[in-house]
Amino acid sequence: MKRLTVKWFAAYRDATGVTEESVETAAATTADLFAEMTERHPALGGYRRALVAINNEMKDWAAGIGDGDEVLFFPPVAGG
Amino acid sequence: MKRLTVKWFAAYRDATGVTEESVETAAATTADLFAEMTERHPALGGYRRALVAINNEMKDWAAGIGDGDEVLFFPPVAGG
Amino acid sequence: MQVQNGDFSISERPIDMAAFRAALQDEQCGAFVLFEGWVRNHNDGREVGRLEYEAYIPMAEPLGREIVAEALQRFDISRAAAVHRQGNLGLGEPAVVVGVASSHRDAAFRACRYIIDEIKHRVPIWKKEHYADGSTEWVDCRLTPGVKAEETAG
Amino acid sequence: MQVQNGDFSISERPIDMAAFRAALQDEQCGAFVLFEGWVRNHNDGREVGRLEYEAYIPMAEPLGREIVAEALQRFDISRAAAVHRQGNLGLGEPAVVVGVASSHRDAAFRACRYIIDEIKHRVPIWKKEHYADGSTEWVDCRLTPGVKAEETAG
Repeated sequence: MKRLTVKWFAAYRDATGVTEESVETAAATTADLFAEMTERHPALGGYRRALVAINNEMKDWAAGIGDGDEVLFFPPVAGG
Repeated sequence: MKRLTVKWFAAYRDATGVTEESVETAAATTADLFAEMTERHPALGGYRRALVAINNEMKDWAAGIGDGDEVLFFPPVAGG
Repeated sequence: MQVQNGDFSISERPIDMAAFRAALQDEQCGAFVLFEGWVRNHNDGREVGRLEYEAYIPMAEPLGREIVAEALQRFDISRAAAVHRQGNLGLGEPAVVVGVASSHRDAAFRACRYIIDEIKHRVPIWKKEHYADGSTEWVDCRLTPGVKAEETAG
Repeated sequence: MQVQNGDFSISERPIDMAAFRAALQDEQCGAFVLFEGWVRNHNDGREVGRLEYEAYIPMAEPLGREIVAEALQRFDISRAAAVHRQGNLGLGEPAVVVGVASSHRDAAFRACRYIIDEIKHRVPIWKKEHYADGSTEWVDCRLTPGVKAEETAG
């Protein structure tokens, strides 16, 4: 088990009701972690999965996660 | 013979030294008239032929010219 | 607001267009292209009253600067910069401005287009529409029928 | 300076950018593209000190309005206008501005590009460069070797 921090933004924050949370998980990848989080916060199921970053760097959904990481889940961006 | 007015702009005006002149000509088309004018103002020979208008309407170089017309010779345009 | 060639910044306050233009002025340049994204009063058939932008600045600013740097490298341009708002914006307000100065216009048009397209694609900024009827919605976030599984949340 | 949607005008005086923008403001529009042509300090390897524009207004203004009207018809845009200077301009001054507002950015970029390209092609405006060494030249007017006969003067 690893302990890491998950941060939620915009629509995800509204859906989960939290800005950040400390998570204990066995998930290996960003995709696994997002799936696990969707079980914890079923409201996430209504939203598209978009971008993920670890420690302020963009990653893909196969990226591994490690103990102490800060994982940022970004809803679809809509600047402009 | 027709009598018409020829107007010169920008580089052409500098080359001919006149803004407008009254011309008596047997030229049938705008191209003929420009050729005739180049004989009168040899300095025009150093410039590109570009656009021509009659009575404030753009024409091509095969357009016929009539008595009393105002023929405008435009050097290559360079707005912007 | 201080703006420099190559900048991308997130601004809490209305964009100072005079300062923005001044940063891109260049006597070597014959062409300047400016794009502005404005808050409009409707979207998808619903009447919009105002917008709220959220940006994750620790990543939005570096990613935006990366995009501007890419444009400066790929196109034959001399200067480029962009500013994006965050917070509450009223109708008609500029939410984003992108400016590019170059010797010739073709490169300026293409680079400006590149920068705004990439900003909309890659920079962590989100837009919440506040509708005339009082409801709100984060734009483009909800799962809609027909969206493929790998694009869905969860 | 009064500017309205669809306008093209030749201005003796510096372009009033605030009035120009105001004429194109539209709460239905999410995108605004502005092109400016600036007086630059060099051309064809020669140092330029200032420019002089001459326009034949009785045809330049109607032809310019025709171009703006074509853009409003061909592209999915809401507003467009342009102003071109005549007279003496110093380095860095805008010689022409073209602005387009639309719902979506693609149409605004394309229409703005269309208008400036057509202005440069079809509108009777000429540019005289005054060089640092005191000489002058009307731009692109001289016959150069290799130019085909039918493009030549006479």
